[in-house]
Amino acid sequence: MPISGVLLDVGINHYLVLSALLFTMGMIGVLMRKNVIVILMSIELMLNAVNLTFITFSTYNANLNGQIMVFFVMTIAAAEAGVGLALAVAIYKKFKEVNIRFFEQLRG
Amino acid sequence: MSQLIPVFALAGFVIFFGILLVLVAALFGPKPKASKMKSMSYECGLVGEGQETTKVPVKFYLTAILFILFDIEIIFMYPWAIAYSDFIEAGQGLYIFGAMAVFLAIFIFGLFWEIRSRALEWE
Amino acid sequence: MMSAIFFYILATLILVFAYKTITANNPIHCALYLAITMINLAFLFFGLNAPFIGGVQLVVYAGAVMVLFVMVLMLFDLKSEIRAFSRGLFSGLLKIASAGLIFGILSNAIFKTGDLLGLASGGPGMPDPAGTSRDLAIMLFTKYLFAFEALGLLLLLVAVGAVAVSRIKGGTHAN
Amino acid sequence: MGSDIFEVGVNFGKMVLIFVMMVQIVPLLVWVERRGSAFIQNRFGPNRVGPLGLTQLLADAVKFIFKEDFLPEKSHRLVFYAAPIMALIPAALAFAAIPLSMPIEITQFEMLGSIWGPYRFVFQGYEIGIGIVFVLGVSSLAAYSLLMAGWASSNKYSLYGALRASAQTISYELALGLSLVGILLLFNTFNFQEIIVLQDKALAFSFFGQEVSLGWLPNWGVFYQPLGAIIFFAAMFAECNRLPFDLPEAEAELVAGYHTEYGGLKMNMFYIGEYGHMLVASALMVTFYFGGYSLGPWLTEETVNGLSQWIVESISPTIVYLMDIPFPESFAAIFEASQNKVNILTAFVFHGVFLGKVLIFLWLFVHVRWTLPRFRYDQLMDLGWKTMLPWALANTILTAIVVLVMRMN
Amino acid sequence: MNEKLLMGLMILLPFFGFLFNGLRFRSKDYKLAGIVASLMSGLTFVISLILVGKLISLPAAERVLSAKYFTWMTAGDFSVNAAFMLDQINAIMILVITGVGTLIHVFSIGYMSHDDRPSKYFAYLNLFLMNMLLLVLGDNLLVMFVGWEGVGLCSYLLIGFWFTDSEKAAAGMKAFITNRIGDAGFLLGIFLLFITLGTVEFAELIARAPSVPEVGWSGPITLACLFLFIGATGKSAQIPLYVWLPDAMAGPTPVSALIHAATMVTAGVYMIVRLSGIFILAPNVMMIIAIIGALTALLAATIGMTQWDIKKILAYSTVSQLGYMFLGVGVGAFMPAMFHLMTHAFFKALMFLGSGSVIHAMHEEQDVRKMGGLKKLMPITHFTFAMGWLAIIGIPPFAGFFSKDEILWYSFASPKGHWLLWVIGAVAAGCTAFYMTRLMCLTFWGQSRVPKETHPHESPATMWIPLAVLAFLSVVGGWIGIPHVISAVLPGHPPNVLGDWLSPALASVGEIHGSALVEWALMGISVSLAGISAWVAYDFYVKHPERPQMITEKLGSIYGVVYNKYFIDEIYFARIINPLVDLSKGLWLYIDVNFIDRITYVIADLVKGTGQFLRSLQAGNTQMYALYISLGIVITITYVLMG
Repeated sequence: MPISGVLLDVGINHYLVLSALLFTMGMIGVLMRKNVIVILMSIELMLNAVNLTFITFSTYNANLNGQIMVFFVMTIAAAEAGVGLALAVAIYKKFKEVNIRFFEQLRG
Repeated sequence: MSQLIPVFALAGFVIFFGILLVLVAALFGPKPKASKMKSMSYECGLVGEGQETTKVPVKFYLTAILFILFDIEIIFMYPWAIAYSDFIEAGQGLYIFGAMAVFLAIFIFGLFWEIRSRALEWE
Repeated sequence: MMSAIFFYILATLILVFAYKTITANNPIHCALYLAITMINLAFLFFGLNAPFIGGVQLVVYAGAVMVLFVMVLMLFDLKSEIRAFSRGLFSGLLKIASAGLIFGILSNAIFKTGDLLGLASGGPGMPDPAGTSRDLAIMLFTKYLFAFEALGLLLLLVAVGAVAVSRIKGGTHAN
Repeated sequence: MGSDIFEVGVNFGKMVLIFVMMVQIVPLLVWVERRGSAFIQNRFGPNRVGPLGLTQLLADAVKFIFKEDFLPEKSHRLVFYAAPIMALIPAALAFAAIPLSMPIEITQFEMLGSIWGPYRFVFQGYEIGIGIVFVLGVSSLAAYSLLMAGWASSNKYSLYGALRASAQTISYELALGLSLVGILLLFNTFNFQEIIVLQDKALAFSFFGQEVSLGWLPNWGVFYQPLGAIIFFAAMFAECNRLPFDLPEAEAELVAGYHTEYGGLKMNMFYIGEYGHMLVASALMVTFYFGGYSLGPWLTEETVNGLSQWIVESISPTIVYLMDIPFPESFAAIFEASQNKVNILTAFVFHGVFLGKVLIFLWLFVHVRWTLPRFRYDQLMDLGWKTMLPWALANTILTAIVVLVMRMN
Repeated sequence: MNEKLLMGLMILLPFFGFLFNGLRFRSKDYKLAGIVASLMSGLTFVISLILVGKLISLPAAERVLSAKYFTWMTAGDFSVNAAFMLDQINAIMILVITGVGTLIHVFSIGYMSHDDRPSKYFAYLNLFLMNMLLLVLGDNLLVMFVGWEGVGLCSYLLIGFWFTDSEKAAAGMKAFITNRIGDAGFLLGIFLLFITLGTVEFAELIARAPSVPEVGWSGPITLACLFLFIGATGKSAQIPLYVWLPDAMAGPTPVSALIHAATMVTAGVYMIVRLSGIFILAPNVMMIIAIIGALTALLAATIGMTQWDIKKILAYSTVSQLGYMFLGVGVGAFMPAMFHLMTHAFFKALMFLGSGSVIHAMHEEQDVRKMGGLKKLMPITHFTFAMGWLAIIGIPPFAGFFSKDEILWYSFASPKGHWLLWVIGAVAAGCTAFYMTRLMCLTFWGQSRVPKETHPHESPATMWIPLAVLAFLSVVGGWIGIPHVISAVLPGHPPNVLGDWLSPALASVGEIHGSALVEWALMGISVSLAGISAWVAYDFYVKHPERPQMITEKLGSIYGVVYNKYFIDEIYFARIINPLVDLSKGLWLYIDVNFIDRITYVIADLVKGTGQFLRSLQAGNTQMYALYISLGIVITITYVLMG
């Protein structure tokens, strides 16, 4: 018996508000945390919020485009995490800390 | 209703069971007085040297990054594999094969580049 | 009824752990909380009739990306941060205010338009969730083929870039 | 979970039973492991407590409960306690998604004065449409317990063990995931049940328009995917951190790896997780490549059904006759011969088949452990990235080409 | 293969060569660089052969191959396509460009073998080839303009190739700036044509132009043609903008051969021929063109008689020959102009390469007074150079004779011609014969004045094979355009292949009035004039080397004026550049310092103050940046929602 009609009867607005809350939390994390890696995690949180919105609309509109977008967003997020962490490691090697303010010293 | 709930229920049950076990161990276990030597990190009975935690090679994290990237590429193959026969039946077998062939070519190039650049070497 | 309860349980878990993620002092705790958030979101995706995406969320996010985060944090051997947040009282307030404004705008948009779409309660939903992963695949390889190949290339570039960046001379590669 | 109290109850009980089964396989396997190693190494092994030393494990379990609950200095308390609990989850969730036997159809029946049914119970914790992705996703969570344990212990050997273990796990996950693409190409579904049903036939395929049929062999995945099966099996060894891939606990280098600082029941929980993982591995191996609970032409459903029918019809009256207890009227139905009982019995017979296959693989795990030496760490990683991953790729491409050629027009 | 692909390849192959050599420009491997560049060039030659073959196979009336790639830009009703077209006119051009270009590439392998940066050189050469083809193939004025600018750039880069020598760098800059003046005129011409006719496509332009009413000197077509002609004087070194070309000889000699003799400088001629259908509508401009062409021919020829630098002599000769071509187009002799363009490409490239061979042999010595008697030491160079010499002074049956005489005949007999134009042309031809013979005498014949420490030697095969090919072409190249009068008396009556080929694509000025007798007479006069001056030169510089000295002393001031190139550069300096500089200085010292600077200081202080404040906002704090972004989003969305 496949999954069907599982959590749909709460209505679309619940999901959207949840997503907005998640997004805001991620944003606060990005804006306020000191640690670069935590900031990266907050970005992932924001991306997840967006994913949730995509999936919600995709489901309620019976349209698969949203799910594919989520698939792509996940890929990009993973790529971004890879590069971001590589940079964080480089920063750490130089300063022995991963505070965001060390990025001020990166001057081309 | 749904089959999601059992998954959730099982997860809850397992967590409950785990907490139970930990509690049981905490309740029934003897609690002798802790001594300094005993609560030190275990290093085969010798007195610990250096820091408790240690720097580990960057290699691990590089492996993890490469894993993520390849993992996603593999995940992309799953829907492809699922729809493969549908495409073949619709007479588009070569199209779907070619689509993945390009992707796989990139994948293989990446893999061999990593191997050649010695990013995967462990001493 | 049941589904509402379930939704609220999941939503509470998600929000609580998301909150912990952005406030915990120890970055490793942050990462672990975020992992739990991701797993719960995966379940929410299952509930939203997107089982394949939920599975991918588990494999990619919870299973790979967050493991990477945790690994890197352990690699750094960071102590708990005494001050987890950036300096500046005024700018801090401004930041919270701007986040609040964004949330206000978003919720305003949601409540204004959600009903207009006629989707506020219930809705058509997915016709046949069992078939979705197959339909998804067919769509991915027809309409989105170019994006798919481009992503393959992107991943290759990231791999090359990560290796290159990690070659930067530094201290910890000693052993 | 169900539409009425009976279905909910049965489903929940079923789930608990499956979990308990997973937990209980641990002492059994430990016993097999110890006796087996003794057998291979020409010694006795545990043989004092109970027949063949079987109750040794019970004694051990009791002993574990009364061990000291030790918490090392400088450790992170919350994570330290959460790690063993985390170790249980992946294996349990994954195992519950694998079908252990065929679904049971229950027709309407009367009990406690009301009519129940009809029902269809799947012989597994829950059925998920995208079973394979779900199982992969859940088992990829296993890395967390290792990392958490290793880090929370504040012990450098633990941390090394954890990092090694998780690096190894994720490295082999690639080969594992890729080897499954072959299976997906063949069966075109994520659903375990459908995969098993597709394998429950005589071996037959079309070859350039020619129908080839080998009626005496079952339609198992291993006949189509020998290379994939080998890669999957080897990767599974690494995923479970079993010899010859048990580097995380290489005693000579790392004491006991990530659970160095754990003792008593908490360490036992890691063991449960690990053996649970082995169980899942064997079950997946059986499901993907060896027909799951089915035996194809060797033991068809009709045969078993007929057998069950005979047993039920001949035994039920005997029981009623022998017991001769004045049951309340409402319970009488339990002992009457009915199609439901036949179905249940059939399912359990196939469950026995499944268990038999799984046990063979579990024995293989044990046998290999006491046969092969351990790899060096660089060899291990080289094998994963430079040998198995390319071979799995080759297998995928080959399968795709063959499927394309065979299924075209 | 379709023509779209082929024409695209013609552009892309040299571009690939440019990339290949340009990306490894530090390499000293001149063989690899040269072989790749020559290969690309040779492949384009093969492609142009194929294309011309396709063109020939079409019926004469519709010999056009066109290829549209994409819409380049659209703005309102203005729309330009990136499109190519090939017809009879540019078929000749692409053959000449790629053919001569390939030979010069091959020659360069030997010539540049001792250079520091051969890869860079070949990269520029290929880039030039690409731009030249773009110029020639473009089916509208804008694509042509891209090529036009591109060849200017390459010319600049190659003149200043040895930029460490400040004089050479300055020569490059002079060429560039002079060209800019012309290009400004060209652009104005394009704008005017577009405003008047609403299109920039050649075919459309020519089709629509006749419908525009034309009034005397101030009609739009006349003005446009005038502007276009200014552009042509810049690129093709005509009065008054010819001054850059002699200085451009600072570049490597093969470059002089390719760019400043055979191809780029003829772009102006090509452009006018391409737009002949429009120029024909502006008779006044035609007259100006003819006069300027004739004057340039004479002026440059007289300067050429007095120069001592072998390359300078050839440069003035080029200017003079270009003058002939403009004289030709000015009197409506479009076919002869194209004909002369082609033959000139052969013999002038040959002579430049020959001079390059001599310079190479003389260890970078360019002064003819230090040469002489090289005939024995460099027999092949001498022989091929002599072919070029005979061709340029117009001795039948060499190539130059037919084309030059055809132009002279038109200048006399065409409805737009005038006997005075013919006289100037004939005198210039005489001068040409004089200075060319003088060059031959001083370089190859007579006594050797070579300094003892230099040991001239014959050049390697990569250098003399192109010479031989070009010499062959200089001899036979004229035979495809034999005029009627001559072919009438020749056995078999060879047809005027070129004339028949070109005539459908060109505008006509009407019937030429004049009898065969007059034509024969004029021909005889000009040939004998050339012969006499050649003999005089031989007499002066070989038989009696002391005589030139005497004559120069006798002529005194006139000789000085000519020797100093009529003081044109000095006049430019005194009358144009210096007043401009003075004016600028005045503006700077009074208006700028006292007035404009004040304003800017105030503004600057304001900006500085603001910057002081804004600087604190972007101290590199990434999170603050994120905050600004989010605030920006808030404001934008609020604005959108409210608005």
